[in-house]
Amino acid sequence: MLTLRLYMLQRITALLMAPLVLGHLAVMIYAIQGGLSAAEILGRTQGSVLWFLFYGTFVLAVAIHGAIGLRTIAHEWGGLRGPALELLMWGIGAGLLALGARAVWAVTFGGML
Amino acid sequence: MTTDVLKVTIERGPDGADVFEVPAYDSQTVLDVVSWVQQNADPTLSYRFACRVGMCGSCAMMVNGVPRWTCRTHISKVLDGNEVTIGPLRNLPVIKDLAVDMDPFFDKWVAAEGVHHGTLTRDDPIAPIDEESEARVEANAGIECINCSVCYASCDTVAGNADYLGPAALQRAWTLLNDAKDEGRAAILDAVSGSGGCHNCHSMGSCTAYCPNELDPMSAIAGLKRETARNFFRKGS
Amino acid sequence: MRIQDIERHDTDILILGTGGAGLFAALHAKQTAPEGTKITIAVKGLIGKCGCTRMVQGGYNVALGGGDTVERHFMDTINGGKWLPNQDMAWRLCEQAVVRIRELENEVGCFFDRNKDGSLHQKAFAGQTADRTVHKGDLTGIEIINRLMEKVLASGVEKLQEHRAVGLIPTKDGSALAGVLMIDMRTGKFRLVRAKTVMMGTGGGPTMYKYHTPSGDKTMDGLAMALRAGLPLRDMEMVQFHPTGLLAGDHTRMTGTVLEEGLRGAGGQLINHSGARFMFDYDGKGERATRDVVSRGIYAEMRKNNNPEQEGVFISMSHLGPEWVAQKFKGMVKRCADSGFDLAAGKVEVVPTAHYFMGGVVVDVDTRTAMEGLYVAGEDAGGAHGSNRLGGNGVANSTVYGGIAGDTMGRDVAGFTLREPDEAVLAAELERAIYPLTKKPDLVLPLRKQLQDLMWEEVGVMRTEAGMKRGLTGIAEVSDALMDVGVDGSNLAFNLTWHDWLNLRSLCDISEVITKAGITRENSRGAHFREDYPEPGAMEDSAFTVARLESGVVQVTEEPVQFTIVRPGETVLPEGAPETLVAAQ
Amino acid sequence: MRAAINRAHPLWVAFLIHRLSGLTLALFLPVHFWVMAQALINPARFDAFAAATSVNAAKVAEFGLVFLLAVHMFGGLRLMAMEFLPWSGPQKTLAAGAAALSFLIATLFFMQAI
Ligand SMILES: Cc1cc2nc3c(=O)[nH]c(=O)nc-3n(C[C@H](O)[C@H](O)[C@H](O)COP(=O)(O)OP(=O)(O)OC[C@H]3O[C@@H](n4cnc5c(N)ncnc54)[C@H](O)[C@@H]3O)c2cc1C
Ligand code: HEM
Ligand code: SF4
Ligand code: F3S
Ligand code: FES
Repeated sequence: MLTLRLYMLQRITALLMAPLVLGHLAVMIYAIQGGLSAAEILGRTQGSVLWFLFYGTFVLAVAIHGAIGLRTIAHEWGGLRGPALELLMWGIGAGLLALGARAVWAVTFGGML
Repeated sequence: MTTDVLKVTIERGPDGADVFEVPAYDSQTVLDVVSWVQQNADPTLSYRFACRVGMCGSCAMMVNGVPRWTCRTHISKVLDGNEVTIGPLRNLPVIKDLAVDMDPFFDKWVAAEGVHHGTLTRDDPIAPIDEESEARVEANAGIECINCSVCYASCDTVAGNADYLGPAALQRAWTLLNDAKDEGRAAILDAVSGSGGCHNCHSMGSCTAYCPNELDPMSAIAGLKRETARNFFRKGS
Repeated sequence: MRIQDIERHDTDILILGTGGAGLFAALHAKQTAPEGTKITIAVKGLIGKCGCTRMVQGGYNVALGGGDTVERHFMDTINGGKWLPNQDMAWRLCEQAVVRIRELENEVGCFFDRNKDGSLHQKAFAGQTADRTVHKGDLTGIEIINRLMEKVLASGVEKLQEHRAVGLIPTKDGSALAGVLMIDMRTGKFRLVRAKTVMMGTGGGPTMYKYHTPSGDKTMDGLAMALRAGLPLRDMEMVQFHPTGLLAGDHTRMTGTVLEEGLRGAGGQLINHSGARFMFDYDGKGERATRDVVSRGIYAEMRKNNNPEQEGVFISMSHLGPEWVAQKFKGMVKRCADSGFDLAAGKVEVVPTAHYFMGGVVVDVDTRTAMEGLYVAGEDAGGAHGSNRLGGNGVANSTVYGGIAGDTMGRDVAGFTLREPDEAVLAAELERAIYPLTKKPDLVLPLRKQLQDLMWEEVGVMRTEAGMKRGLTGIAEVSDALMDVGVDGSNLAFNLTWHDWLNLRSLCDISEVITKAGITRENSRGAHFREDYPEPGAMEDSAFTVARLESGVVQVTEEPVQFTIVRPGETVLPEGAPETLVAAQ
Repeated sequence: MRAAINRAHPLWVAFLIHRLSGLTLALFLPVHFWVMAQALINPARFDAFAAATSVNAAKVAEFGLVFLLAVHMFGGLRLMAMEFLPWSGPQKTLAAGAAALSFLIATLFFMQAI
C-alpha cells in the first residue's frame, strides 16, 4: 500500500519532527514546573514568528506523517483499501492540519488580531 | 525423551483440529510425526514434503504458532511437555489440512523481478567475478534461500497487506541488484517501489528471526529501501 | 469414476517433471518452438521444489580447459561406466555440458563458486582425472533449480502442479503417443492431457530400497509407465549406492539421506562395530576409494556384524578437530545436529543408500524414443552412464539432455498434430489407478517396508542368483498383497495414501525389472556386483541389458555395446597425455 | 482452536510498541490541538483544564503521552537508522537501547513534573 513517495514523505517528516519534538519536550519540561497557565504560554509565544514557524512546521509535518501512518494501520489492521483508504488519509491529513493550524494561530498571532 | 507418547494436535481447516497419540522416538522430526499420523492413524491427512533434508522448502508448517521447516525440526525442540500443535503455513491459502497453495508466494517472487536479467548468451565466456567484492558478498548473503515461505508466513505485514511482495521475493530482488551479471536494475527498482513494494516493510524482523537458513531478508529489504531512496533524490520521482 | 469423468485438456508440448531435465526442456522448447506453441509443464510436486536436481550437493562436471578436455571427461565417463555407456550419448553429454554451464551462468543467472582470479572454481570427485566439478558451495542444486524455476515461472508456460502422470496413452495403432493421463492431486480428479510431443523427465528414483537418498516424490513412475507402454528399458540392474547414508532408525524420513562425499575426501574415517577402521582391507585408497567400492566394504562389514543394536558403521571426523569440521562442513554438521547427531565431535552411524538409477528408457542422442511423440531425458533415460555414474555427471546429464529434448521437440512439433488416444488403453489406465479405491482400506506402509527390506537384502549392494530369485518371489508377494490393500476413497483431494499406493505399485513393477536384469547380467560391472560372478568379463564383449514387457511378462535380453567412438584398451586422449591431472591427495 | 501466532522477539515487540504509540499519538493529537486553541479562545477554560491536569490521574495520562512521544520518536529513529545505515547483526541491541533511552527521558520528565 505504501509507495516510495508516501514512504519518503513519512521518513522526511519524521526526521524533520525529531528536533522539533526534542525542543517541544524541553520547553514542556521547563514550562510545566509550577503548573501551566494560558497566560504563561501566551506570554512566551504570542507574536513570535519563530514560534509560529516552529509549531507551524511541526503541525504540517505531523499532519502528513500521522495521515500516512494511520493509512497504513487502517489498511493492515482495518482491511481498508481502494478509494476509501485514500479518502481516509486525506481526511485525516486535512483534519489534523486544520486543527493544528488553528491551535498554532491561536497561541502565536491569534491574540493580536 | 522423557515421554513415550506424544499428544499431537493437527489443525485441519477452519472446522477444527484432531488430536493424535503418536509414539515418540529418539530421532524424530515434526515431519516424521505428521507422516506417522498419515501412515498409521489417519490416511486422509494431507501435507507436503519432498527432499526431507531442508533443501526443497516444501514442508513448512506452523508448529506451536511458529513457522518451521518440519523435516529439519527435531520434535524435542518444539514439544511443550509432550504436546505439540501443528497447523498449515500462515498467510497462504490452504488446499487441505497442512498443504497450502504456494502460488501467491511465487507469483510475488516473479513480480519482484526475481529472475535473472542478462545480456550474455551461451556463446559468451563466463564473466570473471571477484567473490570478495562488496557487491558479491552482499549478493551471496541471500542466495541460499530455499523459498520455503517460512519468512512469508512469519510476517505480519504480509498478513495485513495482500499486495505486499514479502521478504523472500524482496530479498531475491536485492540479491539481483547486487549481482554484477544482472542488467535489470531499473526494472527491479521499479518493481520494488510499487504499492506492494519494499516500503511496506516495518522491519519487524520476524523473517530474519525465523528463516531456517539463517538468512537476513530484513537487512536485504533495508538495502532496497536505501537504494530506492537514493534513486528518489537523484531522479526526484 | 468413469472414463467420461476424465477432463480433457490439449497442449502442444507437454513436459513431465521439473528437475534439471524438465525445466531445461521447458526453456529450450520456448526458445526453439514456433511462435504461439503452447507449452505445458506438469509435475507431481510444486514446480522446481521436488525431484533430486535440487538436492545436488557436490556439483556439475564440465571440462573447461586448464588441461582438461571434453575428450578426458568422455574417457572418464566411459571408464567409470565400465565400457557400458552408449558412447554417442556420453560424448554429447561431455561436449554439451560446456555449452550448458555457460548458459546456466550467462542466461539463467546461476552463480557458481569462483577462484581468486574470478574464473569458475572446479574440484575433482572420485573417479575423475581432472578438477572438473563446478559447484556452489555444497548446495549446487538449489542454485541451479532456483534460477531455472524463476525463468520458467516468468516464461508464462502453463503450469499443472501437483499433477501426477499415471499412464502414457498411445494412439490406437500404438505407434505414437497421444497424451498422458494424470491425477490432479489437489482435487483427485483425472485429466487427460493430449500433446503433440511429450517429454518425460520424472527422474527414476530407486526408492524401493530400505535406505535411499532421492526425494519422496520419486518412485519410478515414469519407467513404470514406459514399461507398460511397451518401451525398451536398458541397464535396469544398475542401481548406484552412495556409501554414506544417515542411519537414524526406520521411523524417520531422515534415514538414508546423504552425508556428503567430501567428508571421506577430507579424511573422515569409517569405523566398524568393533571400533576398527576397515576400508584399507578392501582397497588401497581406503575411505577415498570410489562409491561402489566403499559401499561394498561397508556392506561386507555390516554382514560380519550380528549385533542387532548396531546396523551400520560409523563415520568419524573428530580426529580432524571438531572446530575445523564444524567450519568446513557447516551445512552437514548443522543437518546432523538437527537430527540429534554430533558430526563434528562424535560419530554418526551410516549405511550405503540407493542414490541414483543408471537404467532407463532407450533413447537416441536427441532424446527420441521408439514411440513417436515421446522424448525422455534425465535420470529416466538410460545409456549415458553405463554401469556407473560419476559424481557430477548426473546433473550435467539432466540439464544437457533436458535442453536437447526441448530443442528437439521445438523443432519436431510443427510436423505433428494432436492424436486420438486409444480409449481402451485410457480406460485400462484409469481402472488401474482407481483400483485400490474399490478394495477394503488397509495400511500401505508395511508393504512398502517389506519391499524395501527385500530389495536391500536380495537385490542390493551385493547380489547372487539365489538371492535375486528369492527377491523375485518376494516382490511378487508384495505385489499381490498390494492388490488386496484398499484406500479409503471418500475424499480423493490431496489423498496421500492413495498416492502411496500408486507409488508402491510403480516401485513393485520396476523392482521386478531390476531383479530380472540383475539375474541376466552374469558378471560384475560398476554398480552391479555379483558374488557368484565377481569378474567384469571381457570389455570387448560388453553387452547391456534391455528389458521389455511382452504379453504382460518382463523379458530381458542382452545387446552388444557399439564402440562407436573408442574401443576398450584404446583412448581418445592424445598420445602421452598424463593418466590424471589431479594432484595426489 | 488455532494456536496463537508466536512472535516473541525483540524487533517485533519494538514494532508493536512503535505502532501502538504512533496510533495513540495520532488519536490524542486532535485533543491536544483543541486544548491548545482554547488557550486563546477561552483562557479561563484552558486554565481550568490545566488545573484539572494536576490531579494525579490526569497527570499520569499526560505523562503517558509524552512517554509515548519519546518512545515513538526513538523507535522511529531506531527504525530509520536500521533502514538507512547499512549495519546488520546487533540491531536487537539497538532496539533495546532505544527503548531504554526513551524510558529514561520519560522518567526524567515524570520526576520533574511531580
Ligand atoms: C541427494 C542427492 C545428491 C546428488 N548430488 C549430485 C551431484 O552432486 N552431482 C550430480 O551430478 N548429481 C547428483 N545427484 C543426481 C542428480 O540429482 C540427478 O541425476 C538429476 O538431477 C536428475 O534430474 P532429473 O531432471 O532427471 O530428475 P529430478 O530432478 O529428480 O526431477 C524429477 C521430476 O519429476 C517429477 N515426477 C516424478 N514422478 C512424476 C509423475 N508421476 N508425474 C509427474 N511428475 C513426476 C518429480 O516430482 C520431479 O519434479 C544427486 C542426487 C541426490 C538424490
Ligand atoms: C520525531 C518524531 C517522530 C518520528 C521520528 C517518527 C517516526 C516514524 C516512522 C519512521 C514511522 C514509520 C513506521 C513504519 O513504517 O513501521 C512512523 C509511523 C507512524 N508515526 Fe511517527 N514519528 C514521529 C512522530 C509522530 C507523531 C507526533 C505522530 C502522531 C501523529 C506519529 C504517528 C505515527 C503513526 C500513526 C505511524 C504509523 C505506525 C505504523 O505504521 O506502524 N509519529 N513514525
Ligand atoms: S528467506 Fe529463509 S525463510 Fe524466507 S523463503 Fe528463503 S529460506 Fe525460507
Ligand atoms: S517480517 Fe515482514 S515487516 Fe519486514 S522485516 Fe521481515 S518483511
Ligand atoms: S522436505 Fe524439503 S525442506 Fe523439508
